[in-house]
Amino acid sequence: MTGVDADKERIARRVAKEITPNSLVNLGIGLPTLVANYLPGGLGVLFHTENGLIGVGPRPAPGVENRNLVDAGGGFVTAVTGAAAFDAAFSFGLIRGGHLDLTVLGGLQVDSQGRLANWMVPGKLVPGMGGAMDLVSGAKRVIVAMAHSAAGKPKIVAECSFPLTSIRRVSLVITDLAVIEPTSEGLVLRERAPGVSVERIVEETEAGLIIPDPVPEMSFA
Amino acid sequence: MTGVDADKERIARRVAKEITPNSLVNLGIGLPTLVANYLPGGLGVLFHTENGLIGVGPRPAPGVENRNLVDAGGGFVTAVTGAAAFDAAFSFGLIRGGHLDLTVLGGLQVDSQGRLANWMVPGKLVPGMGGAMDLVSGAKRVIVAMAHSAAGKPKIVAECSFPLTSIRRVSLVITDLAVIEPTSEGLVLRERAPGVSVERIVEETEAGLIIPDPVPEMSFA
Amino acid sequence: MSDKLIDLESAIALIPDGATILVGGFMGVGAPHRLIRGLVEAGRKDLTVITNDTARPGIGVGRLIDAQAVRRLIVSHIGTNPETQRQMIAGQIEVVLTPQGTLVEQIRAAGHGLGGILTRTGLGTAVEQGKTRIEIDGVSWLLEKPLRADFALIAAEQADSLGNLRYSLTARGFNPIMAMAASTVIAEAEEIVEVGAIIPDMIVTPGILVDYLLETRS
Amino acid sequence: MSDKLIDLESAIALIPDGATILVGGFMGVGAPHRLIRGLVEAGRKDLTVITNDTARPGIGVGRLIDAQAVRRLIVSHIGTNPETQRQMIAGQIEVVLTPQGTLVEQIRAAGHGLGGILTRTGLGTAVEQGKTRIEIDGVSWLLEKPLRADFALIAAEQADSLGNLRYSLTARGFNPIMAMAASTVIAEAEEIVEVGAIIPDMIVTPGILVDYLLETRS
Repeated sequence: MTGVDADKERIARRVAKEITPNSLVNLGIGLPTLVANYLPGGLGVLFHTENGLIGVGPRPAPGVENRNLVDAGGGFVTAVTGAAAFDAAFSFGLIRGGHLDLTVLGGLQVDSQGRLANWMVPGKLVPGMGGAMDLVSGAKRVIVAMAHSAAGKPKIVAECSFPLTSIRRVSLVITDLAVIEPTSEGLVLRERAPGVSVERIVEETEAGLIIPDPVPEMSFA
Repeated sequence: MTGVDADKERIARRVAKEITPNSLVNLGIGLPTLVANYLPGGLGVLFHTENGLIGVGPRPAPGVENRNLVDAGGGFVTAVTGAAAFDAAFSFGLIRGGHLDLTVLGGLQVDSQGRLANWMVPGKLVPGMGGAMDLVSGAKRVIVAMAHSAAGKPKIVAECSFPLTSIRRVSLVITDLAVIEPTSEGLVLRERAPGVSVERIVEETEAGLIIPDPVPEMSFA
Repeated sequence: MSDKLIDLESAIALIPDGATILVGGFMGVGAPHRLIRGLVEAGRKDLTVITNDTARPGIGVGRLIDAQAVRRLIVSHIGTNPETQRQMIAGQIEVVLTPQGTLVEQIRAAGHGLGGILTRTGLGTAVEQGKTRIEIDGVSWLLEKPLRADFALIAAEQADSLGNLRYSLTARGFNPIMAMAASTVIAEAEEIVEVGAIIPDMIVTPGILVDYLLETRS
Repeated sequence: MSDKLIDLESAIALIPDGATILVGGFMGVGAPHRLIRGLVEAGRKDLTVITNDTARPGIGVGRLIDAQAVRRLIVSHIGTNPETQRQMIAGQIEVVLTPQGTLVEQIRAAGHGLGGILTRTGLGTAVEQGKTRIEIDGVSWLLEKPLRADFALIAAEQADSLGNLRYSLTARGFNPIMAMAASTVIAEAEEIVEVGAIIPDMIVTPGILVDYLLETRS
C-alpha cells in the first residue's frame, strides 16, 4: 500500500465514524466511495446514488453485472434486499427536499466560510457539477473528504479561487491531516491526524483556524 | 325515458362526434360521463381520470368491483387492457402539460368571451373546483356540455356572474339547443338542435351570438 | 428497522391537537382509514387538514369532519360532503379551496425543496386573490407556495418492514407525494410483507421516507 | 395502435439537422443506443442535445460527440468524456453546464406545463449568471426556465405495442421525465410485449406520451 492510499484510507475511516445508524447516505465518486468499506455491519445505513437507487450494494463479481445497475460514476454495483429504484426527478427530490441525511464529497477547495469548490478549474478542467451542487445545497449534512493539500498548495483557503459549488457552509472537512468544522465564527480545528502537530496543520492551511486547546488526535471507526 | 334524459342524450351524442381517433379524453362527472356510451368502437380513444388512470373502462358488474379502481366521481370503474396507473402529480402533469387531447366538462355559465364558470354559486353551493381549473387551463381542447338554460335562466351570458373556472376561452359549447363556438370575434352559433329555430336560441341566450346563414342542424354520432 | 412498526394507539399519541396533517386518499379510496378512525376515537381537535376532498359523511376524511376535528381545511373539493359545507357556512371550519393540480404540486414542491410553483391554473380567477403574479418572457404565471405539514398519514397496498411502499391503481393518488412533505410520515398498508418481496422497480415510496408503519392488526 | 411501430431509418428521417433533442441515459446506461447510432450513421449535424452527460467516447451520447453531430449541449457533466472537453475548448461545441437536479426539474417543468422552477441550487454560484432571483417570504430562490425539445429519444426495458413503457433499475433516470417534454417522443425498448403484459401499476410512461416505438429488430 502506497502512502497516498494510506492517507485515503485514513480519511475514509474517519468519515465512516460520522455515519449514524439507519441513515441515508450519498457517497461521491472517488475517495468518498471508499467510506462504505469501513462501516460496521448492522448499522442499517442505506446508500443513495443520484442516478436512481436507494440501497446500493458492493460491486458485483466479474461476469454477473446487471447492465441496468450502476452508480453515479457509471460503475456496476449491486442492490441490497429492499432497494428501491426511481427516476431522476424523484432522486433529486430526495436530495433537494432534505431527505438525504448525509453526503460525502471530494473537494478542490474549501474556504474560511466553509464553502466548497469542486466542479471546475477555470481554463483547465471543466467536468461539470453533475449532482454536486444539489447535494451540497440540499443534504442534511455535507462532509468534504479530501487531501489537505494538492501538489504542495493548500486546499483550505481564505477564499475559493475556483468557482463555488454552493454558498452553503459545509458541515465538516476531513483530510489526511485534520478534521475541521466550519462554523459561523470560522474554521474550527477539531482533530489532528495521529502524529501530526497543530503547527503543521496551520502551516499547510491558508485559511485562518480557530484552535481549541487541546486538539485531540483523530480516532477511527 | 324522460325529456330531461333525451336532452342529455342529445348533448352526449353530439359531443361524441367531436372525439377523434386515438385521443386521450377526460370526461367530467355528471353529463359528460355519458359521452363514452355514444362512441363507436375501434376508435382507439383512451379515457383519463384525474385520480390516476389512463384507460378507464365501463362500470363493473355489481359484486366484482375493485376497491382501488374508481373514477373522479368516486364511482367504481374498470380498466381496459393496457391501462396505466399513476400518482396525482403525474396525472395533473398530463393535464397541465398539454398531453390531454380533450376534456368535456359541465358548466354553470359560459360568457361572451367563452369563459366558463362551473365551480361555485356564491352564497349557495361551494363544491370547489377539484380538477376543473387545471382541466380548462391545460387540456388541448375544452368542450362544455350543459343545458342551455337552468330554471328558465340563460346559462350563456354576457359576463359570468359566478366565479370563473379559467380565463382561457373554451373550444366549444354543446347544449340541448345549440353548438356554439367561442372565437376571438365572439360566440358563433354553429349548429341548432333538430327542430329548434335560430330565434329560439337567440331568445334563450343572454350573450350576443354571431349567426352565420344558414345555421345547420346538429348531426349525431 | 422493524422498529418502524407501531400500534394505532402509539401512532395517534404522536399527533397533538392542532397539528397540521396531510391525509392521502381520493373520495376515501387510498385513504388511511385506520389512522383516521384512530384520530376520531382519540378525540383529536383543531386539526389543519390538507387533503384532496372530504369524501362523504362516514367515509375517509369525512369521519374527521363528522367528529368536528378539523379547524382548517385545504382541499380541492368538498361538493360530495354536505356536512363540510354546513360547518363551513357555520364558521366552524375554515376552507381553502385549491385547484387539485396546484394542490398536489404545492405538496410536491415542499417535499422536493422547491420555493413554490409557477402555474397558469387559477390566473384571473378567485384563486389568484392575495397571491403574486410573476412575468416570465412576457407570460404571466401564478406563484403558489409549498405546502408542508407536521404529519403525513398515508395508505399503501403493500409495505415491507423497511417501510417500502407500493400502491394499487387509483389508490395511489396523493399518497406518494405526501410521503415527502411532512416532518413525520405514518403509513398504513393492507399487507406487510418481507423485505425483498416488493422488487425495486415496484416500490413507489422508499422506506426511508416512512417514519412509522402501522401494524396490520392495529 | 401498432401504427406506432417504426423502423430505424424512418425514425431518423423524422429528425432534421439542427433539431433540439432530449436524450435519455446516464453514462450510457438507459440511453437509446439504436437511435443514437442511427443519428450518427445518417450524418445528422448541428444538433442541440439536452442530456445528463456525454458518457465516454464510443458510448451512449459519446457517439454523437465523436461524430461531431452536436453544436450545443445542455448537460450536468462532461468530465468522463475528454472529446467533449476538446470540442468545447476548440469552440466547436457550446456547452451549458446545469446542476443535475435543476436540469431534470427544468425538463419536468416543460412537460408539466409549469412556468419554471424555484431552487436554491446554484444560488450565488456561476450558475446564477444572467438569471432571475425571486424573493419569497424573505428567502431567495433562483428561477430556472423550462426546457422543452423537438424530440425526445428515450429507452425502456419493456414496451407494449400501445407504447406503454416500463424501466429497469438505474436505467430509468431521465427517460420518463423526457417523455413528457418534447413535441415528438421516440422510444426504443429491449423487448416489445403484448398489450396487457405490463400491469397498470408497473407502467411508468403511458403509451399516449409515446409517438413512435422503434421495432426491436431495427
